[in-house]
Order: sequence, then structure tokens, then C-alpha cells
Amino acid sequence: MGLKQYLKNIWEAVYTIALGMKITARYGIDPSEEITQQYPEEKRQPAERFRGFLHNDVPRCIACTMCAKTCPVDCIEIEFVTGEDKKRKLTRFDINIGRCMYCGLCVEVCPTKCLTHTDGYEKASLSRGELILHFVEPASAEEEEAQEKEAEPEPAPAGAAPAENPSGKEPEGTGGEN
Amino acid sequence: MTAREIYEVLREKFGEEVVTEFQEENVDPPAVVVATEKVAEVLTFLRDDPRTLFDSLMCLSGVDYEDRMEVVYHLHSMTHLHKVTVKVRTDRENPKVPTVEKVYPVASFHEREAYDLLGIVFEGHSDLRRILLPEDWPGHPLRKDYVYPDSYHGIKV
Amino acid sequence: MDSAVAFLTSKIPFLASLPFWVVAFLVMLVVALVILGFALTYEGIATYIERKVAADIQVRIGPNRVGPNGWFQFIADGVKLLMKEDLIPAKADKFLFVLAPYLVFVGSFAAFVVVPFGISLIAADLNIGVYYVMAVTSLVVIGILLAGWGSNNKWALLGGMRAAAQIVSYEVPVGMALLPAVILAGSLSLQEIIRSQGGYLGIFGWNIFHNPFTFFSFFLYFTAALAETNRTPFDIPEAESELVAGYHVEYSGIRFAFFFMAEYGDMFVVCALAAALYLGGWQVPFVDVSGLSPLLANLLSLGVFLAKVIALILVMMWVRWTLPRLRVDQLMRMSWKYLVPLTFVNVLGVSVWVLAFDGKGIPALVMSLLGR
Amino acid sequence: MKKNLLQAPEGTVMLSTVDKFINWSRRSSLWYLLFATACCGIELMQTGASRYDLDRFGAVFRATPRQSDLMIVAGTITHKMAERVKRLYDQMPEPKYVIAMGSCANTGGPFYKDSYCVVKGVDLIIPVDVYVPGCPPRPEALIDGIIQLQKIIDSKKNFGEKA
Amino acid sequence: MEIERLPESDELLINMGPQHPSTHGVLRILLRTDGELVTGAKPDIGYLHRSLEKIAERVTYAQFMPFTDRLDYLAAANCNCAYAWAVEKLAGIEVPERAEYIRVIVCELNRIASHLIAFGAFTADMGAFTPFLYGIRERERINDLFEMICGNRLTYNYARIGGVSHDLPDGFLDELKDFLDYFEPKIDEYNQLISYNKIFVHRLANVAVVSKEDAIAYGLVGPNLRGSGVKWDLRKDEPYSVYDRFEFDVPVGFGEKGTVGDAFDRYMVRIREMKESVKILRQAIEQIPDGPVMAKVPRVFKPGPGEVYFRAENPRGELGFYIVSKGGTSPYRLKIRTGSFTALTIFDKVARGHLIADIIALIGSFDIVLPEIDR
Amino acid sequence: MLLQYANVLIFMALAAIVATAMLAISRMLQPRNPNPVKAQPYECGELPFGHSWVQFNIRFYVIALIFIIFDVEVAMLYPWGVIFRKLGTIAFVEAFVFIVILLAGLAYLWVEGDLEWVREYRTAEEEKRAREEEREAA
Repeated sequence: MGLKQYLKNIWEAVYTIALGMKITARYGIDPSEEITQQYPEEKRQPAERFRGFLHNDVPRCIACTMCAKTCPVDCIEIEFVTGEDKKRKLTRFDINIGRCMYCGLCVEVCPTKCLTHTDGYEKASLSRGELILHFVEPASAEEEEAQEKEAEPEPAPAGAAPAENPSGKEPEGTGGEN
Repeated sequence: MTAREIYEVLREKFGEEVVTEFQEENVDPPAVVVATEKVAEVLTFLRDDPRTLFDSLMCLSGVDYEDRMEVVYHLHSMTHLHKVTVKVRTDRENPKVPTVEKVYPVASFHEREAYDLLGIVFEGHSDLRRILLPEDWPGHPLRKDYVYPDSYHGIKV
Repeated sequence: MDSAVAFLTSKIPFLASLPFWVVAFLVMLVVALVILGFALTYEGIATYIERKVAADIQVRIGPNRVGPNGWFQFIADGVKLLMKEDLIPAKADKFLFVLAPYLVFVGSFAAFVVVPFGISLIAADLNIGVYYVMAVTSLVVIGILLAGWGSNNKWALLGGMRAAAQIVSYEVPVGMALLPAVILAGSLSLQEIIRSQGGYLGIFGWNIFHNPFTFFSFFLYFTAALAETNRTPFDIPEAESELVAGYHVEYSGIRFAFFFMAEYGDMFVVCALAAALYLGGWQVPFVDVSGLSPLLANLLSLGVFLAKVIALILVMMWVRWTLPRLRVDQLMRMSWKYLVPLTFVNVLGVSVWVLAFDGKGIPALVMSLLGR
Repeated sequence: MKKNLLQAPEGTVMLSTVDKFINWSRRSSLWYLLFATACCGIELMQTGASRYDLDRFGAVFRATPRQSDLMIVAGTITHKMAERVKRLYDQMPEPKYVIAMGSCANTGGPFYKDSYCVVKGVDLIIPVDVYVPGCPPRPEALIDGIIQLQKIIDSKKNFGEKA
Repeated sequence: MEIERLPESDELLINMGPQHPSTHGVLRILLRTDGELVTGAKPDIGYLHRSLEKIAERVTYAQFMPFTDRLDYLAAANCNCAYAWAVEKLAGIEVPERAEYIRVIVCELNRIASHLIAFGAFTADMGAFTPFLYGIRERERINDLFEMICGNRLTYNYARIGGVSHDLPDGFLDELKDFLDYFEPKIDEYNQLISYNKIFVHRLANVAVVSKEDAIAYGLVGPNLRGSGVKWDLRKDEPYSVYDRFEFDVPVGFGEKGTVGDAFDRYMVRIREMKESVKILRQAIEQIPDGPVMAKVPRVFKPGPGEVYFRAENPRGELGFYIVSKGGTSPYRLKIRTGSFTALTIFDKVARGHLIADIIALIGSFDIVLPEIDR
Repeated sequence: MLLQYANVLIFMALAAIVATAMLAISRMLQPRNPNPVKAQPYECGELPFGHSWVQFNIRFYVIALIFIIFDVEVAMLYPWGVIFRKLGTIAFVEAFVFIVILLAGLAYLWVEGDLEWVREYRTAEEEKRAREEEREAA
């Protein structure tokens, strides 16, 4: 290593470090570069196509079970009774948002477009049971508990949330011929 | 060279007993089926022969056909830009295939994976152990008749 | 010290009845308590500032939920660490494991004794001040070494051994980079050195502007000091992305807090040393403090000194959040092939300069050329 | 848990103020373990990064479990990994909290039905305080989970309770 | 895990991972070191084995699409498209031209996003944390773009067999243009900030050198292969989709600061590839035609019997799908060949004789992502 | 002057006392829940194996030796530095000779390559071969 190279090494080190520090200093000093969104106070509106929690508009649902069949992970559970007029009536429509992978395949196949993605995404829960959304009031509490036990390897503590629309926009149209 | 020409070359070099079949229809890239015990030699030839020069092994997969096991080698040449598939068949109950680790070092992990998931034993492999699953995992899950275990170390599967 | 005791005894008759050493002891204790309080508060605030500086550089906000603008963040952190279970691994060498944080904490705090906060604000103006600081800050690295060995953990062991590598690479450059200032002042006492830097508008008396060699010496010292305090790019004993957390990988709770505080304490000490030896210490620019009333002079010099130190600490933080980390062999190569020869050349250069120009710096020469 | 000195027989008014203070310090300084296995790990990183900035809540990452208070299980836990997760959790000092982030950690998620080697929910291995749904959850959802956890911590009683 | 020989007095056995800040996930590496010097490194994988290949045999062709998102979460769109192309090749489906262009757009956009993480994580491993956050800052904007297109930030599930699920939303192309204008100067800024930083260069130059021959024999692909000086890019040399309609260069490593095939070369290839992707995106915006985005595919999709091996150029090198069909609604066998998996084969060979800090550089410069390895 | 050094002692003692006090407070307040796994060393989540108190090969033996020499030199140069301005040229010549000798030593080491980190290592096979060769030679 000649002296020239030696000095060049030192110069390069100083120069490149100075270049880098200039950039960080610029970002550090300029407050307009700051991009943080203070989440709980200022929320970002998700995009129009955002795939948030699923919502089923029960009156419009014809219980065709297409969604449950399409779901790769079986997170939708449907039970129905066939009425006198050959129309199916839901007795149970549960979506386990703790298992759902938000792929949107079920929404694509829904013939009446009653199953939609809302733009809700906040539902931090204290138990697994709260992660199951019930869109139809269960017949009785015991029954519901029994079903949950079946569905989950380990029963979550009681206190599962009742059917509730997760925050966000209501799906349009509530036509209820069914 | 097209796959058929490669097949001709192999046929000429190794004879009918070794190079048994050529599959073209609905198989992309077309496949040459070779005798199991000769696979390392065939691949060495394909790699070194100036006409073929298959310098890279794109993929090595094991397939369980319920009546037999197949190991599939997808070869590609960066010099000649041609491709071919080489297949070997082996018994399902006691699957044994010579290793090609020495020919293509990349095969080492692929073979371990095939051993892990399908139970194909690669004879002569330097380090044939389970690679993806724990050492004490029951069975080889990619076999068609695999039954999922009930629990593993006390946790429900 | 003596004057303070004399002043107190003259004011408070009760103290006069006590023997001199008792009064002196009490005074020292009070001074020590004040400085300890200062050090702990500073260390807390420094962690907060570090996070804010990092946040600013990284175009985000940083802690802002705890207290006004997040100012109480360090209190929350401290209380949490105090209330956290501290573990001693079963297989650790318990004695060394417990001793290491003490060494680190005591070592970093003991260096505050000679920090010249103001014109007469210094706990002990030791006549070997510079020496003392170098010795005591090495104690911290010894503590790190012990922590690494005592933890009986492989990552910690690697961290400890890297600390050893670090000792052998920065000690010599640090010593040699400080020597020019000592040569110019002809003393090892920090107060003396600072006093020798007055005059010439209060800026051009600083050693850094004395001659080209001292100018480089300052930067060489600053580089070596980064290594001494385990700051990026020399944070190899901690090396989060390599050694998980290095020497303190097994430390939790309050014991970890000691290491954390010591790091910031160390930063203060080395920056104080750099400010004292090269940036004129508490010398106030454009003002001759020795002419003012004692109270005003002390306050002014304290403020100026702290401003200089904090500016240097901010630079350290800025460096940390910009640069990648050196490898351990590169640290040694840099030290032995670059820092050591350069600092030696600087020392020779400064001594030649002193001989050639009779100890006058460039500002003094310019002044004499201008006929003043 | 072993008794400590301040475990008075009954909670008193003064202690409840102390309680508040301690809970405040714990909730404001949730250092999380840098532990990510899969997709959610990226969202965890993006939550810690500039736009969402977990540091605002005093939450910074630590690489070693010894210095962390919070384990965010971000991603799939396989049976091979389960033992390690348990060990890491055990090695964290008290008090410690767990957030299960994403479908995989909640219930096994996409791998619930057909996979043979994924643990169907991390709560089968370690106790979970908060479940955050999503696959992966948006950074906002994770922050929401942390806020939930802070509420849990706020309601804890440190003294006067026999553990 | 066995150890080749018992440790002698000065040999240290170190477990790196599965929980370690810079193993990029749950990779575990068993290091045998002599002091700081590594004398052996054995990767131990499978901690994230999620059995995607078995799942593929149990779900239908269409249902497997969301699982390809999880195959390589950093480049989900690329995996989606590669799977779609493979199945289309198997079933002989013609995809509308607009859909192909859209796929190219999302693939290249995702390639930038993935390389940004590679760049950021790598610099963070080297001890500089700030560039990582700068990288993520840019990535967030790409995430927003993806959220516009398909409604998710990370797991897109956008491609469908025969096209894509939605057409591009209104105003998307303008937003994309804005982003490209914003992003292109940032690459030069990264270079100033860190790439040519003397410390960074010295950490990487001449470290973890993979020769050209080794790279081919050990099946390195993508940027890792190109870093070793092999000019091989499937988009150029084996053009699929509409890639033959774009002008772009294939950056290769040329020993810029040290030996050909060192960590620095691999790193720089990724940085340069981002520029090339920007070029492709600009051309795609110009060229994209109107038309449908979905071919006619029967609802119950059943390709005929046959088998196909298809590979596409992903950010982590070629992603190969070997699909065997027996005519059912789900694949009979689906083998996924990924770039990261083969990169680990050469790990031990390259790691020997390096320091522990270099191992970090090695992992980072290979840019491995764990679900790709374990699948 | 000695009084000043008493200060140092007081500082150190105070720091130690405060540290002990903090530990004691922490001890009283912290929740404790020891278990055997917690007491294991941390190994990235794996079961610890091998042992970590090994003869650690630091690989910078020569540098460690030179360090001692140079550190002594630094210690000796400080008194010289203090009185340099009083003594003048003679002091300079003395120190110059002193420094030059050491720098010459450093330059020698540099050229010899002893300032480099020792990076050789042998694989198991190579070691075996080397041992065999040794045996043959003997």
C-alpha cells in the first residue's frame, strides 16, 4: 500500500461518511419529511377495494353455501333450514375472522353480492371466541357454546361477542325479500 | 437440440435397457425415462457431453404415483438453451435411487427434501436426514396414503 | 475545595466547631450527590434525546405519548426496569455476573469527578486529570469483559472478547490524540488546560484552532472516543444484529439499566474531555468569564460547557444513526494502521510546531502579524 | 409467584396510587421481542417503521427475551418451532405479555384445515393476552392490539392480591 | 443435529437462530467457530414448513392462489403470477393482453418492494438502521398502490387463472407514474447514503465470494447468480408473458469493489435491478392496451392430464412450479422450486473461513426469505 | 491535593451504594417467578448445548503484545508532554528517537503482516493431513 493509496483511503472514508451524514442530517432537520401518522387520532382511510373483515347482509343471503365451499380454510360456517316455500333460511352464519385469510375468493363467488368486505380491520380481542362473528342470532347460548367447543381445539373463555357489524361502512342496499 | 434429439443421443450412448421411454405429449419439457440405477451416469453424461452440456439442474422432485415412485430431474443448459426432463421410477414400498449429489451439488437439499416428504432413499447421499420436519416426525407426509397424526409432542395437529 | 470549606465555616458557626476533615467530607458528599443526581437525570434524558434524534433522522416522531411530547418516557422506562424481574442464569458465574454492572456503573460515574463543569465547578481538579479519565473509562470495558465471561452464554462471551479487542485497539489512539493538548498546556489538570485556551475572541484560543495538527487530533480523538464508548460504528461488543445483544444478552431489569446508563454516562465523559481539551471547555466565546462576578461566571461557563458537550453528544447520535458497523478485524486494522500512526505523527507535528513557533498557535501568529 | 415485600394483606388506597404509577410505567414502556416468523413479521417491521412508528408508544424492539416485556407472535408457528417459542416465552422475565398477531398465530389461519405441521393457534403453547385478527393485520390493527394490551395492564393490581 | 466432530478446547458451537435479529426469519444456523472465525456452518431449516405442497393437493387450482401469497410474502404478486402462468401453460389458456401487462406491472412493482426490503434488511444487518426505515418508507407507498389495485398490503391474491381479479382502478397509472418519479432519485440517494460508504464497502467487498462455476453448479438463481457474473435473466433469456416487449438491461456483478461474486456485487445487482424495474414500468405504462382482463375459464376448472415445469423470474431468482395433473380439480403433485432453498446448499461452503460478522453479510446478501425455503 | 483524591473515593463509594440501593429496591418490588427454563442460558430459543466457557481463540495475539508496548509508551509520553515546553529541543530529540523506534517496529509488523487478524483455519481433513505429515517427518 503506497502512501497515495493510504491517503486516498482516508479521504474516501471521510468523504463517503460525510455524504451519508449530509443526507441523514437533511432528513433529520427538515420536519416536512416526517411521514408518521399518529394512528389512534388520525386514521388512514383504506382504499376502496380494501379487504377488511367480512360482512354478510343476512336478509339478502340465499344460503347457497357457495362461499363456504370456496373458502380454502373453512372459516365460514353456514346452517340453514329449508322453509315451506323452498327458500332457505339461515340459522347460523359464522365467520371466524381469526382464521380467515382475507383472500376475497368468497366475495367473488357470492351470487347476490350480500357477502362483502368492509373496511374494518381493528378488532383486537381478548379471547378467541370474540373472533367469531355471528351474523345470525344463535338459537340458544348453550348450543352456541357447544358449537364453539367443536370448532376450536381449545375453548376460548366465555363472553364471546354477539353478532356485530365491525366498524366501517354498511354495505349498500338492504333489500330483504328473503 | 430438441428433446427428441437428446433422447436419440442418449439412446445411442446407453442403449435401450437404460433409456426406456420418451414422453412428449402434455409433458413440458419432454421427458426421458431412464433406468434407476444408471441415473447418475446418465446425468453425468448429459452434463459433460459437448452436445448437451446440461450445466444446471433446475429442479428435482419426487412424485408418488400410488403404484410407483418417480424422481423427476429438470435439466437446463445455459450454453445451448435447451431443456429436458429425466425421470426414474422406483418401487413404492422400498424406494431407492442413487444420489446425483456429486453431479449436481444443488441436488443435495432437494434429495433430502424428497427423503423427508416422500421417503425416497438416495443411496450414497452424504447426509441423508430429515430436512423440513423434526427428526421424530411420524411418516412421510407427501405420500398419497399419509394419515395426519393426532398429536405431536402433546400438541394437537 | 479548601476555599469552599473555609467559606462555609466562616458562614456557619456550627461547622467551625467541627474538625476540618469532617466539613470537607460533608462538602464532598454533597457535591457527589449533586453530580450523581445530575448524571442520573442526564442519562435518562439522553436516552430520550437519542430516541428523538433517531426518530428525526428516520422521518418519524419518536416517543410522544408519555408526558408532554414524551418527555417522561425515560421515567417510565426506568421505573419499569426497576420493577422488572432480574434474572441470574443458573450456570452463570454469579460473582462476576453481579460484579460487572457495578464496575460499569461505578467506572462511568467515577469519571465525572474530574469533569470541569464551570470555571470553578469541578468536584476534584486532579493534577493528573486526563490520565485519570483514561484509566477510569477503561474500567467500563473491563466490566463489559466480565459481563461477557460471567454470563456463561456464547453470545455474551463473543461480546466480551470483542470488548477485549476493543481495548487493545482504542487505548493507544485515545492517549496519543489527547497528548497534543497536554503538550500545549503543559499540564494534565483539566482546569489548567481549559484556562490555557482563553483569549482571541474566545474561539481562536481553543486548542482545535491552535495549529493543523491539533485540528486533526480533535477528530482522531473523537473517532477513538466513539470506539471507547461502544457507539456505532464501533459497537461491536453489543452488535445487535450479530450477537443478539452481545455482552448484556443475559442481563435483565435493573442490572441491564446499569449498562444502559453507563453507556450514556461514558458518552458524556468522553465528550466532556473532547470539549475540555480541544474546544475550550467552559471558555465562553467573546466573553472573558474570569472578569465577571463568581455566580454569573459559573452559570455562564456551566451553560457553555454543557452546550458544547451536548452538541458533541448529538453528533455521536447522528453518527450512530447513519453509519454501518465495522467488523472486529477492521476495527483493529483501522486503529493500528490509521489511528495510531496518524496520532503519532500529530504528536511529533505538534511538538515541532511548539519548538518552531515558541508555542504560538496560528491565531496568535496572525495577531502578531497584524501587529497586536 | 413468590411473595414480595409490598404484598400487603389488603389493598389500600395509597397502594392503589402506587399501582397506577407502576402500571403507567409498564404500559408506557412495552419493549417487544424481535421475533417474527412469517408474513406478519413484515407488517410488524412496517409498524415499527416510520409511517406507523411504534416508538411513539414507547415500544422498541429488543433482540433478547431477557430485556423484553412483550412477545408479539407474528406469523405461523409450526410444530418444530413450538418448543422454541415456549422456551423463548419462558426466558422472558416477569411481567410479560403476549400478542398473537394474525390468523396463523390466532388459530392456525390459512393452514388450519390442510396442513399437518402448523400449530392451530399459539394459545395452545403459551398464554395469549390479545388476539389481533388479520392476515396479516394492518399496522393500525397491531397498534390497536397494543392499545388493548395497555388497557389490560392498566387494570392490573400489583399489590394486595395473593398470587 | 449432529456435529461433525466434538469441539476441541478452543472450538465454540454457536446456535444462530431460530430467533435471531438477522437470520431473516426462523432460519437456524449451527456455527462451529474457532474464536470469531467460522470453521463450519450448517443451516437447519424447516421451522416454517407449512406444507404448501400438501395443501396444493387438497385444494383446487383456484383455491391454491392465496397460498402462493404466503409462499414468498415479500413478492406475493410475483408468486401469484408465476403460479397462474404455470397453470395456464398446463391447461393451454390464452390470457388477454391487458391482463399480461397488468401482471408485468404488479410483478415489477413487487420486485421493487422486495428489493427494498432486501436492501433495508441488509443494511440493518450491517448495523445501519436508518436506511432500512428509508427503504420501508418507499415500500409503504408501493403498499398503498397495491391496496388500490387489490385491497391488501402484503398478500395480494391478485392473479387469477386466466387473468387478474380486477382491472386497474381509475387513476392508478397516474399514481404509479408519480411514485416512479419520486422513487427513481431515491436509488441514487441510497447509493450516496450507504452503498458506497467506505465502511459498508469494506464490510462486503471480497466477502462471501461465489465463483461463476459454483454459482451454476449449486443452482443459485436470480440476483445471486447474476452477482457472480452470469448474465442470466429469465425475463430476457427465456421471455414469458410480454417481457420480450420491453427494453431493459440485466445488471451483473463485475467485481466493482473486490472480487466478482462477492457480497457487494450481489447487493449492487439488486440496487441496479430496481432501476431496471422502473424502466420496465415506465414502458408498461406507455404500452398497456385496453381490453378485458380475464379469459374465459370454466368455473370448475379441470386441466387435462399432463405435467409442466414452469419457471419465472422472481426477486429471489427463478420460482419453478412443477405441476402434475391427472385431470382432477386439484393438482396431483405440485412441487415448488425456490431460489432461497438452493441458495442454502452453498451456505456451508461459502461460510467457512469467514468471521461471524461476515455470516450476517452472507445471509443478507443471499436475501433469503424463510417460507420460500420451508414452503 | 490528597484531599482531592478522597473525592474520587467518595464518588466511587457513593455510586456503589446507590447501585446497591437500586438493586435492593428492585429486589423488593419485582415479581419473581423462577423456573428451570428461565435459568437456562439464552441460545436463540434452542436448547443450550456444548459449553460456553472455552479457551477462546482471540486471534490477535501479536496485536495484544504490541498494545502493551504502546500503552506503556503512551504512559511515558504524558510526563514528557507536560514538561516539553520547558525542556525544548532536547526533549523533542529524545521523544523523537523514542517514537521513531516504536514506529519502526510498527512498520516492521505491518510489512510482516502481523497487524492482520489471523484468518487461517484448517478443515478437519487438512488438519489430519498436516498431522500425518508431521508424523512422517518425525
